Amino acid sequence: MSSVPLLSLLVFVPWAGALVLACLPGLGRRALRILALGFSLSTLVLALASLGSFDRASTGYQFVERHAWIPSLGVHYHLGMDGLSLLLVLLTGLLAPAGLLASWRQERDARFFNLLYLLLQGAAVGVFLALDFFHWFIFWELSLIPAYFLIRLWGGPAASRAAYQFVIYTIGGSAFLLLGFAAIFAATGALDFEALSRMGADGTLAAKLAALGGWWPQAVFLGVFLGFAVKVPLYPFHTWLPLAYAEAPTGVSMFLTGVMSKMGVYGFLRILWPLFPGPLHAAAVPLLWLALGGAVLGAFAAMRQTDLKRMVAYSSVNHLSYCLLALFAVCAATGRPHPTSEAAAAALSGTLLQLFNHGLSAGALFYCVGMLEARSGGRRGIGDFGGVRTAAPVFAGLCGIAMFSSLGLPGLNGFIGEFLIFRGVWGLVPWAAAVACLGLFATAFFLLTFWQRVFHGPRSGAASGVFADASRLDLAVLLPLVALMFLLGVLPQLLTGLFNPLITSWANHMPLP
Amino acid sequence: MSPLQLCLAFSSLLFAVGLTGALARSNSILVLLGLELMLTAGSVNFIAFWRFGPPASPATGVVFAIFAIAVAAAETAVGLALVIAVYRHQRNIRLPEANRLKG
Amino acid sequence: MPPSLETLWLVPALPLLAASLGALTPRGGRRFSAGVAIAAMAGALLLSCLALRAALLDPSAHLVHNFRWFDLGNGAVELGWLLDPLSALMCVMVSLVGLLIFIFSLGYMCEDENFTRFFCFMSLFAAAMLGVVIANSLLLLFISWELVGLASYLLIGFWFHKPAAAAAAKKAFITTRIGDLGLLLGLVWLYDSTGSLLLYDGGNGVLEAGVLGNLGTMALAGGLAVPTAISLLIFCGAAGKSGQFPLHVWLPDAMEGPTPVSALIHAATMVAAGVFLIARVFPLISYDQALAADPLHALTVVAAIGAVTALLGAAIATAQSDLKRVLAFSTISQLGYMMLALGVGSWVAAIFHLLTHAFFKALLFLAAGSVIHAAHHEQDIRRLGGLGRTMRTTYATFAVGMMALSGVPFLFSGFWSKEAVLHAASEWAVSQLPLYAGLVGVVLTAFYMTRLLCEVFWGPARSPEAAHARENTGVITVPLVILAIGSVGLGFLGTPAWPWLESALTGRPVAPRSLLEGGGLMALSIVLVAAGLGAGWALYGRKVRVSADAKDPFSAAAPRLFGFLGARMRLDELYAATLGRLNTLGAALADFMDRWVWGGAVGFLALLGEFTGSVNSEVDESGLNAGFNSASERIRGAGRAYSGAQSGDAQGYLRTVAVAFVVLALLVLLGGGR
Amino acid sequence: MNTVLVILALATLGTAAVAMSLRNLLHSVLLLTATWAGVAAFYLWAGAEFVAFAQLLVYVGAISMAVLFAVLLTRHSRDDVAAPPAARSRGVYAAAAGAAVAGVLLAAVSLAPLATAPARAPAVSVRQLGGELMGAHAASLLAVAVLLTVALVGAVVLAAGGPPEKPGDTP
Repeated sequence: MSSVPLLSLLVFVPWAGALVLACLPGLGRRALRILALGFSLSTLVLALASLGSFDRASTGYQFVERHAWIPSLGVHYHLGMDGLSLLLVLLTGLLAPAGLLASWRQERDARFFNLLYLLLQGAAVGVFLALDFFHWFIFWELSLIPAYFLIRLWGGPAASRAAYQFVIYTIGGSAFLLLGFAAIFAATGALDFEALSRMGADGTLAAKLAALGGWWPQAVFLGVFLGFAVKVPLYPFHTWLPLAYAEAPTGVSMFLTGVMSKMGVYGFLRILWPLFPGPLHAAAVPLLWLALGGAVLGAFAAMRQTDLKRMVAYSSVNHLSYCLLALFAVCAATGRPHPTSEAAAAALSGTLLQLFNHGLSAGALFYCVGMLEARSGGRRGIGDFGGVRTAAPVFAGLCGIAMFSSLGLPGLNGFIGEFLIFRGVWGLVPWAAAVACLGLFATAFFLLTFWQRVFHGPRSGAASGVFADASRLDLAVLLPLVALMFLLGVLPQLLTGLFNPLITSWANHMPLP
Repeated sequence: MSPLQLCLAFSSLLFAVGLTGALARSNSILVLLGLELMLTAGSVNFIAFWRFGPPASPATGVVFAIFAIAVAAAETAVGLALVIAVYRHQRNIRLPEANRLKG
Repeated sequence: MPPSLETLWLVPALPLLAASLGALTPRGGRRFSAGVAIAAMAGALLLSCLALRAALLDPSAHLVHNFRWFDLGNGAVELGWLLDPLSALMCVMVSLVGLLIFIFSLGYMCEDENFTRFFCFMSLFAAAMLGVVIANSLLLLFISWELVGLASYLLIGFWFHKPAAAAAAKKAFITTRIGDLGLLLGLVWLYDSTGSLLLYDGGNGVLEAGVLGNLGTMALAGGLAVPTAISLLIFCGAAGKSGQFPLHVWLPDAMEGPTPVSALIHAATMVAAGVFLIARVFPLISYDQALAADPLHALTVVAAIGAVTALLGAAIATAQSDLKRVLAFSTISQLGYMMLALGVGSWVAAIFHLLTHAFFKALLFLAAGSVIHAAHHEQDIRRLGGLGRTMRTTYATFAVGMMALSGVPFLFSGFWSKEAVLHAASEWAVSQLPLYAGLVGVVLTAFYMTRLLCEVFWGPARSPEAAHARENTGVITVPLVILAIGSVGLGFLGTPAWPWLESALTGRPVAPRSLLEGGGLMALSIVLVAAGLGAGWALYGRKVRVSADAKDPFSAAAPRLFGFLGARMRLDELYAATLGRLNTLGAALADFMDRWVWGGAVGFLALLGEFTGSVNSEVDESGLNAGFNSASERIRGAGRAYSGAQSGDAQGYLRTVAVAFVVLALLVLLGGGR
Repeated sequence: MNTVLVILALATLGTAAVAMSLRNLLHSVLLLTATWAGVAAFYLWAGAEFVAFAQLLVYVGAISMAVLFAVLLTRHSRDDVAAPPAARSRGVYAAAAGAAVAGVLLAAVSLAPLATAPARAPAVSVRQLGGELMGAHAASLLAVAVLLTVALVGAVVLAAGGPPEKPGDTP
């Protein structure tokens, strides 16, 4: 497989699809959709192909493609894939087609919609594979533009404000990121993540930044941190998320919550942590409180929401804050004597599992809310439904499984990630794990309230009239996700096998400050 | 005063007369004629230098004089044609009135 | 590897298979799903009996089979199952009681349209409960534990179109979830401290002496020894699931579910899971007893909570008017007894009481179910009455169950198991308070069971439904009879004269105690039972109330107390006032923070942006542009002036050329001519 | 030798000056033809017979005739005679400019250290001239030929033009 430029294909096939769509204006709506779906599925097919020949034991990058691009700046077109990237590319491969299927009934201007969607997907895969800041940042910013238009043109009533806030907020963040990396480039002359993380590990990066003098090193760290914190989102920087996810069309919000938020965490794991172990260790405690804020207050805020989509959006904030909690706990424990590496390995593998599993469950939940919305003529308030389980038992069953997976019920995929995160965080920072339990309780509370208000009780509101059960399309989207939830719940080895050597190496020699 | 200097003096004066004529008269045709005089002064110069130039000098001066005469002829033809065209529009050929080409 | 250990994993797997098949069968496949469920339970029962026989061959051995689930860091997460007398006995109890209840449900649920889904969920529950019982890894135990919680959620909310049932299901899940969080933290702490969650793993299992040893030596965490803290956290989970004092509020509401559900889950098995868990990890929990430095021992807390719950449950049960609520509070009280037995150090007494209680409480619930089924879902005992004459079998089996529960001496199992608990309480060194609580409980239990018997079966039928209630078919009454036999027979396993059960469970031969030695306590308890029965008969038996709204003798005697107990000591309102409001406050705070604090900050930044934007454009307009415009104006003026030179006068041009020529020539001549 | 030159020069210059100042156009054109003849005589004096005859042929023959035609074609502009006041100041300026240019040129000629060549009259035969024309200057000869034809055609097009539009509209 090494002869075929697999990674470049992974990134550019969706874009090729977008190009093809652009050149075929006369295409019928149905053919257009099937074509778009084909291109979107290409990511999954290629990811599985790369999975086939992926060497599970090695911790380095594989299928590396490295060509000189701008010699004067020392910029290379450098793609590589390790356990983390493979996991997230697989997730993108799964969620992107699901998102497309979710917007199968998109009447308005389907061609442009699919075109933007494929652009977004290509950019997302690019972010996960690029290893040189230059074109990594291109993919990072490029994913915003289609997202903006997708929300703005096909979103709900307050779509324009939501899209505007979403893009300005994120671009604001990545502006700081860019400044940070400009300073890094000025100080070190290197833009390649591998080189930078080696420098980060042996302290030369910190030394070189310190050479800039004054408060520069902190400013650079803050800049890069802010860029990723906005994207994840970390607690105080999350106010754009509920509005953006609620107003986005179903397919897009599935992609946003499934893949885009993972870019932030990927950034933390791939770039911020290896490059700035020292500052992260120093700032660990306040960061832990932020992550806890996200987990606990995010869940409590969800209780308060009447709009179901905002509620699911808040649950995304909650779940992702757990990933960050685990990472910050590892950072807090950096440099402690050996025994913590076992807990760190658990925390990190919990984070990666949570990333993947949250993608599935949040995607399914958003789809279910989309189905409720479709059947109630656009209404998605928690009070607008009642007794849906009587009206649509199959749909209720699938949504129930997705909800319990998101709740972290053992036997489904959500539990493994959360258990490992708690196991890791308790080993490293016990008080943080105790506080995080509040988040678990609150998640259970608001999800069950959602389930009880919408599905249980006598049939009322939108469910009183004709309320179609899950159609074949809905099943086509939800069944694979639910099947994966059960499969990964029982056999997490399928995922941990991919990245275990990687996180063990991370945990064993946690980058010491 | 050597004969060369005399010839040159003659051509200069001829040139000055042509110039004065061109500037003084308001009739286009006379302006053209003034130009003709100035051109002829040029040819005189050629022949003067040829005549009093270094010995066995090639006949370029003469050749140039011939060409100068030919060009002058062509120039006069075109000039007169222009005058007639202007006359057709203006009904008179006073040069100061033919000033539509201005900024 | 003895065959039965090899096939032990089949015990939970069969019901799980039945559950998944049930889930896939359409609504019409009633016979299929019921058949598969019952077959699976029968299979599980058979395998459990084989496992029990194998376990009893060598009672002290813990036969273990561990396997690697997924690899994590340098090691791997391992799960496993365990065969020893305790787990085998529990398997037999769960599958036997489960089988009987499944058969009962055939009749009870026959006219419900979600019949298939009912059996699917019941099989799921049975699978999860058996999973808890055989788990050798605390992680596998926790997974099955949560699935038991899920099954109870689904089954309580089985008639989900009833808002009360939906709310009760949510309340049950949330309350048990709170307890489970404590259990999770305990597990995580244990995992972190010992590096493994396996109970028995050839020496370095959590419950084995080596690991416990270094656990004990760890530094005190917040004033508590590490094993104590972990045990208390694990006890939180047990308290949540077994409805102990602070977290018992969900159990009475759980009666919203169908009666077989109440019988199986909220009487026999699920609520017993908490007691089983403490019994399972008893070596860990009782280890801190040996730690001198430990100010507070976990078992003391367990005993205290158990005593309080026993008293509280019994007291409230005396004033309940709903048939199933009385039995629910009675279950809470009996579970208090089991926790009390564990607290005072005798887990064998607790398990013995658990086994006997499973049988007679299941019997009482099924009898109540039969009554409700016959009386067209009338559950209010004030409107029942006079069923003794019309439903003879149910009346007889209910009476057996009542006497077993009250602890009528010698013949009934309840007496022996309660006597074992009281005997253990009396030998407790720390304090005699649990013993006194137990004894008071005995009186109250006898009192409210007699009240129940008289109100439901004696006197006139007080409502039309009660009037034409007829005895149910065999499919309902046969399980009642079997359970009645069990309620009687099971007592003889653990009498002091022949303590078979204790030797089987602990593996050590136990010397039989003569009846006389503990005789004083036994005599006292017999007197108390008689007193309770007498009081009950006096108030309710002598003149049974004639009409539904006749005043209850107890409320006539002490109206305020009766009201207070009837309202379940207003604990629900207290919780709602404190936790409920705290919850909504937290939600409001979070939402407020999002909308105003963070949203406000973003708004302020946006405002700042706009302000700088407007300032910028202002400066631009007046400052830069103005300057730029005037400069361009001047240039345009100059341009216009020059264009005047293009006057169209040919001679003017010539004149200019001539003058220019002259000037240049002069320059050349006078200037650098040389 | 010089006296012939001076006489020739003075005659030519005189006729030119008078031609330029005459009121009547016809008279000035005719006088000018005399000027051209004077210049041809100068060429003869200088020894360049071919140029002299060319001068005579072209200027006296062709150009003056063409000018005469032009003057006749634009006959009826009677008002040309009465010199408008502006002409008075125009003449003064013109004279001043002419005098200035003459002064400068004469100064330059007199000051320039021109080597006076020996009084030998270099002769050039027509055969030599033809060789020159057809040899070194063949390209320029051709260019002049093209120029003449183009000028001829252009003149015809300009002069012929179409039917006379109304006076005063833009061409």
